[in-house]
Amino acid sequence: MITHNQPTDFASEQEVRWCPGCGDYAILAQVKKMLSDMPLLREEQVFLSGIGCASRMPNYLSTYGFRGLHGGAVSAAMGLKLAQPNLTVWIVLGDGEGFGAATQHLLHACRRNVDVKVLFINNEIRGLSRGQESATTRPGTLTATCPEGSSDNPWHPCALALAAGATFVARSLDVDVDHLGTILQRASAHKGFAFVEILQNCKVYNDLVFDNLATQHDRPEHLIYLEHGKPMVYGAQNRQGIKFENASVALVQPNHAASTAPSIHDEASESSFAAQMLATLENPDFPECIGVFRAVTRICHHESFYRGANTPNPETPKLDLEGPDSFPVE
Amino acid sequence: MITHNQPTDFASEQEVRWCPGCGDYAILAQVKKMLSDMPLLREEQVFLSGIGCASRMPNYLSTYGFRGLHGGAVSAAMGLKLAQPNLTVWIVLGDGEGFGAATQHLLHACRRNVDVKVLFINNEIRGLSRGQESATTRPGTLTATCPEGSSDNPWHPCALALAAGATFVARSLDVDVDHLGTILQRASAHKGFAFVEILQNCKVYNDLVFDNLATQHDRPEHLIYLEHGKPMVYGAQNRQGIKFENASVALVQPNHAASTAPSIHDEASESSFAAQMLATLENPDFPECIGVFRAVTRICHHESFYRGANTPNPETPKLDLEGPDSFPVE
Amino acid sequence: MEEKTVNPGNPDLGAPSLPLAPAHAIRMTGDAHDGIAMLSHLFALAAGSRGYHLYSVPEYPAEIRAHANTLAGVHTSSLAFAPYQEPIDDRTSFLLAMNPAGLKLHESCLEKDGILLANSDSFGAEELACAGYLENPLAGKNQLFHRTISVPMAQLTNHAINLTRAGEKGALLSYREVDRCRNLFALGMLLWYYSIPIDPVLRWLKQKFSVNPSILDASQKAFKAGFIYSETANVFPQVPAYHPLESLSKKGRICRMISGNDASLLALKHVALKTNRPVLLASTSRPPSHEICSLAAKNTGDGFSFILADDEHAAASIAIGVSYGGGLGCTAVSGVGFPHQSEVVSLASAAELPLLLLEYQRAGISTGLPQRVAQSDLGMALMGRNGEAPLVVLAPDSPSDCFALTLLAAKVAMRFLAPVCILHDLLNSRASESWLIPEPESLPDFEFPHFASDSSSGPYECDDHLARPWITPGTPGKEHRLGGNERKLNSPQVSFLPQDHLAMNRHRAARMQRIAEFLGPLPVSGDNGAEILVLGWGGTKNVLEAACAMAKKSGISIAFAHLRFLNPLPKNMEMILNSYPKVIVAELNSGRLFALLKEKFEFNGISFTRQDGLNFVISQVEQAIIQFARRES
Amino acid sequence: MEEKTVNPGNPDLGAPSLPLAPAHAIRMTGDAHDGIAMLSHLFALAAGSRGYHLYSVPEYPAEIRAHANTLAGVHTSSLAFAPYQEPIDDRTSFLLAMNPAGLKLHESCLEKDGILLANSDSFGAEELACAGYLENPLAGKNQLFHRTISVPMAQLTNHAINLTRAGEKGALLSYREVDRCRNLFALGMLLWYYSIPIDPVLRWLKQKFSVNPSILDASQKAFKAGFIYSETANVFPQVPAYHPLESLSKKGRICRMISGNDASLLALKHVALKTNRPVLLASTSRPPSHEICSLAAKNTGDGFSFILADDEHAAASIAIGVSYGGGLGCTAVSGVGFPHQSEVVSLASAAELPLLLLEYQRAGISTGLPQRVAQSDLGMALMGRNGEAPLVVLAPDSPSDCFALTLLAAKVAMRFLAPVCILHDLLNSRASESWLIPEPESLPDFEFPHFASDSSSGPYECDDHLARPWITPGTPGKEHRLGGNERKLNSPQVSFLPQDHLAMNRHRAARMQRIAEFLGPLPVSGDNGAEILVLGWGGTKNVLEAACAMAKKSGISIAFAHLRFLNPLPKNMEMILNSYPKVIVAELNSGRLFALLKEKFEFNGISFTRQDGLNFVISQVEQAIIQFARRES
Ligand SMILES: Cc1ncc(C[n+]2csc(CCOP(=O)(O)OP(=O)(O)O)c2C)c(N)n1
Ligand SMILES: Cc1ncc(C[n+]2csc(CCOP(=O)(O)OP(=O)(O)O)c2C)c(N)n1
Ligand code: SF4
Ligand code: SF4
Ligand SMILES: [Mg+2]
Ligand SMILES: [Mg+2]
Repeated sequence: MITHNQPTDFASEQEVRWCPGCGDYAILAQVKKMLSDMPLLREEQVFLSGIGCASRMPNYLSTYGFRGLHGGAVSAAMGLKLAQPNLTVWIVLGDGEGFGAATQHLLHACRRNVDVKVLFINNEIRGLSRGQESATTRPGTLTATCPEGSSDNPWHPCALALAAGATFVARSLDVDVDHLGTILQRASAHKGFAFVEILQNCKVYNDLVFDNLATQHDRPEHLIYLEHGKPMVYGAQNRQGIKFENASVALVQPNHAASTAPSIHDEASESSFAAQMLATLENPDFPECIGVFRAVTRICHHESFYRGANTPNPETPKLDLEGPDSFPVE
Repeated sequence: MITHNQPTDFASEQEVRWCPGCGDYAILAQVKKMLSDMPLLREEQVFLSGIGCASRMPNYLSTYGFRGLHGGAVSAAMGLKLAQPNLTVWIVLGDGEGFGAATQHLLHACRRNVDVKVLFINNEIRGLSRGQESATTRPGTLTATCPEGSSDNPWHPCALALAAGATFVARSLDVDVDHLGTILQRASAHKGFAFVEILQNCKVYNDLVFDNLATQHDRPEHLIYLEHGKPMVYGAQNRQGIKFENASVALVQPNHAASTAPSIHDEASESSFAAQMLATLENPDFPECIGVFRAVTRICHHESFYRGANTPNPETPKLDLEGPDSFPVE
Repeated sequence: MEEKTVNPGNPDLGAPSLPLAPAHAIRMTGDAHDGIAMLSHLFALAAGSRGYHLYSVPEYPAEIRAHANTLAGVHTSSLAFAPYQEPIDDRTSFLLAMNPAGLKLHESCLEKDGILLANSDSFGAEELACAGYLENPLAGKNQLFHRTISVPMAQLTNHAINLTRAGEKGALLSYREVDRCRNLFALGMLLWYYSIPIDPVLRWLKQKFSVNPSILDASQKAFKAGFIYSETANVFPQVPAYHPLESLSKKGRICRMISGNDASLLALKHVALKTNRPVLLASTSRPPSHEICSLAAKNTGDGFSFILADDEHAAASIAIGVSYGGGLGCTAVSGVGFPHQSEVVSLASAAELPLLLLEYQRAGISTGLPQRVAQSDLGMALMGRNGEAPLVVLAPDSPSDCFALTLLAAKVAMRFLAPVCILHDLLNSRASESWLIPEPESLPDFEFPHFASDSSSGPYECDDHLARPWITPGTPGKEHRLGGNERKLNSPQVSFLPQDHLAMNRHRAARMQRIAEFLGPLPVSGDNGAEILVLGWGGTKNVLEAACAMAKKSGISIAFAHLRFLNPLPKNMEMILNSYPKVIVAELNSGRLFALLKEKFEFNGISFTRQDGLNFVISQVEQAIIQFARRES
Repeated sequence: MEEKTVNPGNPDLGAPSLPLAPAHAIRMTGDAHDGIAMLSHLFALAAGSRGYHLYSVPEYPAEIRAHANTLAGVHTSSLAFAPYQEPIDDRTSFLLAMNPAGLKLHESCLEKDGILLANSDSFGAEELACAGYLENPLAGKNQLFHRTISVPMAQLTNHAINLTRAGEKGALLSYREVDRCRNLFALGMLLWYYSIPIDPVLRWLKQKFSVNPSILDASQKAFKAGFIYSETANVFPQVPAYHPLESLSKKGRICRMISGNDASLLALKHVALKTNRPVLLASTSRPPSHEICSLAAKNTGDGFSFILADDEHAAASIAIGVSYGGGLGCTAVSGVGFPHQSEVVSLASAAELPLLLLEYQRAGISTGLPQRVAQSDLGMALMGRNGEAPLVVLAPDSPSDCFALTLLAAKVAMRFLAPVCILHDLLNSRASESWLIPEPESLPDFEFPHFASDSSSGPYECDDHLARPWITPGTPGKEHRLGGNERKLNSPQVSFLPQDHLAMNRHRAARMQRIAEFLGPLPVSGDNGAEILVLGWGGTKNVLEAACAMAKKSGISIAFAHLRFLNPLPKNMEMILNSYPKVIVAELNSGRLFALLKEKFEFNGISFTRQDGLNFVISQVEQAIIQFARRES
């Protein structure tokens, strides 16, 4: 058994082809690092994807890879997992694809807790098809198909995945490489449906949309790093915090009063509502969250599926062609 | 202008064909009653549907009706609304269809606040195709395609519609005719995407699943009638109540202490999380809610769509065939 | 109640080699509670043991639970049976009507001098009105058929069971339970009429109701009462003329009535067992494919499983995921759902993965007529993809052929790593026929060299079958990337170069030729040097065969061939078409096979079609053959 | 800088009736920043004013933003031009290479004695290496073409603009801005060589850069410098031979270079204006349909609108909703997306609603080769539905025909309330050609009797065109229910009866015949009583036409026809096929049209195809014609 513990062990022979400056390079690097850090066996990792810029990633990894249809990877992964429950199955999904042709497949997979890890690469635009809005594009964005500015209400991917039943949901950033590395490791270790939204900069069609979180000097004022069991604070000297109040979230300036105590983040909570609320917080009114929103364990799809009559018969079985109603010809 | 103010004015010539005892009969009656009570103009009401038992409803109404593809009604309705923004557009959708082939269309329509009214007839089974599980079927249900009992995690339709962005979301019961009537009137008056889940009894394939809420003598112990601005209490003498606590819901026995005061239902809340929490409450641990979970106003899809360059030109416009780069042949 | 007198045809009394009746068709019809399906099944069981080859087609109501005695609630079974090796006859010479609505729907199909056997107890005023009869059609001036036999079956059944009148005190079984035995009374009458031994039925009842002695007793009583009543009351004006038994070569073999869906399922299970690879059927349940879905769900295990998908694209995608994982991914689909899977078929073709599509044709466009027969999706199967993505298309010729053909399809899919579509119609999937169960040793193996994971060739390096090694994820040291992009021949490297695309197009076309060789030639039966060839495909085989037999009697020399492989066509197709001066291509659509043949070959032929959602009628095909044979051309 | 000396071909100096050059093809290629598209556009503008008919096909890189000077980043435009009414020539006799990568990709297409004009400033060691050249191909022993003209365009442009060397102090424009004028320098050279007046370009620049005088000045300087440089430096070994101008009948008419996508869009906008009904295009943006989508989005208004749908099924469903609402619902789709809309097409057919599908064919199966040319979806368009759901299939024969054909398609869809598919290929959608703008009065009206909402007939009672009245929701007193179920003829009543289904099948088939009448016969050009007919469809028309003209020179008498209507076929199709002893059917697929014709008609023909994702080459078609003509048969 050969182990591969260098990121380069996970590079395929193919030349990497994204635009200069694309955030996908950083993500690919962290994926390779995660694979080698764990370390994982090359032959047991399978990366599936469809069509899109991000979806090229499987081509660049020396694991097993399958680049099928735009929108088809999630269901194919579900089938693969039923055929070979021991493999670790990854899906790379752009926002355009994930919340376009794959919406249905994706949300049902959340519901069923299919044991796959989805890297949802969100650049809030359809890149490869040359810059159309997706269901995550923020209002007012000028796109190839919305030259007067997109007007639809976007989704928060993590919140919707949570609402649909995902058992592991996290968010990270292309350029925040250490954080991203950790989150990928967490996802890889999760048993069940893992959904990782990675905010990724599309240099060409949607440059700098995440700049407040990614590179601006005052980024600590804009985002919370979620940590399980820790109070949710942020900003210089952690002077700011957030707190659940009834069915919503409030900003607090923590001092010693109980009423201003920030809430403690609980990624293992039975209910997913706290996580959903965190996943929808948005600048400028609120900080945005990165980290693990939720990580709970529930029976996986392939397990419950095979718990019924589907288990292979341990003895050498024989096919009963006759059935109960056969008869000899007299 | 003829007005039609008798339910029978809204009956088509077609013979109604559901199984004896099917909950759809009661729903149809309330739909006709609502149409005549408002009263609404027959020619301005359009009912669209796909294929399923409930989806036969448009055939039985004397309004305009379009029974198209399994899964296709939501998008067709969106197109219709763009073509004729003044019509009132209704969609009848079974759970099998709505959370099967139509999942994607439906959730994006929530997101876009398409101005249509969806009657989501939930019998937690696929009826017309003879009894397969749907995404609302509760675990353990024996179905034609899950003879050993369904094992997937079901969705709560109202909660998912809310998570996806629906602006009006309500739930009612086939047999609770007065309540159903009121809810239908509210939906018809809502401007924007209205989602009404109607719990419906399928006599043949899923009999009595809603019996605790529908007909059992102790049904008041099992359900809350939500009313805007009123405390959320239920049971004999309203002795029980519920209350939002942090990011979840707790049972309370209201007395005079502030800490046991039930929360006040606010259907107009900006955030949809309270509504989502209510929509996921389930017997036996909690009461189940019927009524309006949420009713807020937001610009509708056809309005924002036509706010851009799409508005018809008021003057008689002329097509410019020449474009900027034409030239005379010299 | 003792059996004292029996008619000479009663095989119980030592006349085992008595000749069989000639080919017959009977139809049984009634309301939901009349138990038509069970009646038909038991008749087939008994007749099958006697040496008949049976072919039965059920018709269900479109309504799930229609109101009692309405036209919308009629259940029917049509049973054609003939001695083995003999052509069937589809003229209904016997109609059993358990209620007026059933009679109303089927009165037009009974031959003028056929026998109508009716349960007169359900021909009351209310039931008649429900069915739309103003007058009683069984008797009086409105009597429909001169050979009508009215029997108060409800009363007689009750009498037989309870030795009393219905509702009277002392009844041993409730009215409702008694009611459910009426079909057995009718069965007894039918078996008497056709001189079919009753033992198989008695055995079946004993097994079925062993846990419930009172029901067992009642059933037996009702059944025997029907049999005896026929004799004692001398109800039938005459019994059928028997003709000498030509062949009972099947004697002693084990037989069962099998539907096409049952047969398909058995085949899939066999593949799972033999290959030791997972076989998974992923599907929505769009009628008529919902039947195989329910059946599959009930029969999972031993490596075979079923999953209900949320839509057709998901279903096919799950299936291809299974195949990518080294199993056989299957999907069942019908009509309008088929094109949604086209994209996945193309992917299977591009990535070279096995995929098995069980397609169930329905009549009509859009929602159409899901309960009606048609061969409506051949065009879609042949052409319905972007670019030149080939799909192997096979069609079973009968219910039992669903077994053999599905095995073959799985073999092609796995041997060539290619998508394969089986085109079903209701005549081969929903219908049942007597099936001589094959010897286990005769079943094909599934071991191919390219399954070996230790081959040194790359993932796309083809063997002599033009099939690549089937290296599946999990195999150490063989990691590679597959997908839907065009690529270099024999390599996984993506390429958009014209010459590579051309090479791949040619490669895929060449593989289809290998598959044609693998599948073998089309056999032709009938006269050597015949003047006319009748060619069909799908579930119409028994009807076409019978029509040929009939037409032969008019002195026409006929050859008959029935295509089970539609793409690639058999290598001898052209040779066959050119061997006959005239060719008649019969199919239940607007003439798709005919068009396919015309497009490829030159021959002198006509297209004979039916497009109303019903099966061919033997005599009509016969007439068409005769006319065409006599036409100068 | 003054224009003192000009060559005799300079049309600025009073030789307006000078003859035109014969048919030519030139190719311009370079890196992203070389502005190839603008260069090609302006060349066409100028040449078009001069009286040439131009035809240009762009080639974009597959990468969105490739690294500089790589093969993956090459932009190219191929321009064929000929005097009006004359066939084009596709042999590249002039190649402009702005960088080595462009040359590398296109060196094989330049005729041996063609002219290579290269910007030598970008042939440095690094750029050469990037392109994979080991040695400089412009000069020395590795020189590729003997007629190579190396011009340091960057330096000369800089000099012309800044009167100084790049980077030196005193530069008026930045290096980057100067760089972007290089293409104008090259344009000046090209115009000089082809004796094309420069005024149209100067006018265009003035208009374009009016807000930015320094850029305007620089552009003009660069452009003129190229023109003058050609003359003064005497760079071209010889200028093309002119031949007498046969027809300038188009003189004075307004013309523009129009792409097929532009033309389609104009047509849709015209429909919205004329009908006063909403016209909406709903689509995902799967290449190559993404181009019409972006274009449509930029040009909404006056009743025309565009919406980006979440998937293809949604797109088509939105469109049918629009049609149900009384508008014209359109959807654009390509390749693998097409079958996903099949179900909606069937619904439109069953419910009788207009639906317009703009289908953009791509080469290959599955993801395939979205950037390559193919006529790959004809089979899908003709057959890709369940049952017998007819779809009208039309194909434009050139970029400008997209205008006329789209109008016609909309007319058929709305007149007959039927789904209509327009099959585009990249040769008619992405390519551009000179278009003589039609007189507004010549454009068709859209007023039909069945639009009237006051007709007394029911929603499915057909008129003489077999079209039902188009009653739309909102009309008082006309409420009715439509849908995808089978029904009684002339009535909305759902029916599953065989006879009704048959009647509806016949009705739909009969309507296709009416549509064939409406569309009219296929015109044939060329020799009366010719020995061979060349038949094509789609965007290959100009190439096939040219090939016919060439073959004629070998003494073969040829007729030529190009199908724009593929389903229903023109009524005179059979007559035409039977009028010629030999027929050659040319198409960019495996021979689908040929198969369609063979299936329907008897004729003596061959199929001539190309399947590698490229267009036909004139000389190859010519050879095929000659060979077939000479073959005994
Ligand atoms: C069903 C389908 N629809 C559309 C396309 C065209 N297409 C290819 S990539 C793409 C956009 C992908 O966007 P996203 O998923 O956001 O990925 P990104 O390129 O931004 O990484 C689209 C629309 C397709 N190939 N298939
Ligand atoms: C795309 C597609 N999938 C499946 C079907 C078959 N089908 C018809 S009705 C139905 C189930 C409908 O269930 P539901 O929406 O819950 O409605 P109900 O009958 O329960 O009212 C199905 C699966 C179809 N017609 N089209
Ligand atoms: S288009 Fe955007 S997402 Fe795609 S490779 Fe370029 S920068 Fe990256
Ligand atoms: S199957 Fe169920 S939902 Fe359908 S009509 Fe019958 S009772 Fe109603
Ligand atoms: Mg994206
Ligand atoms: Mg249901």
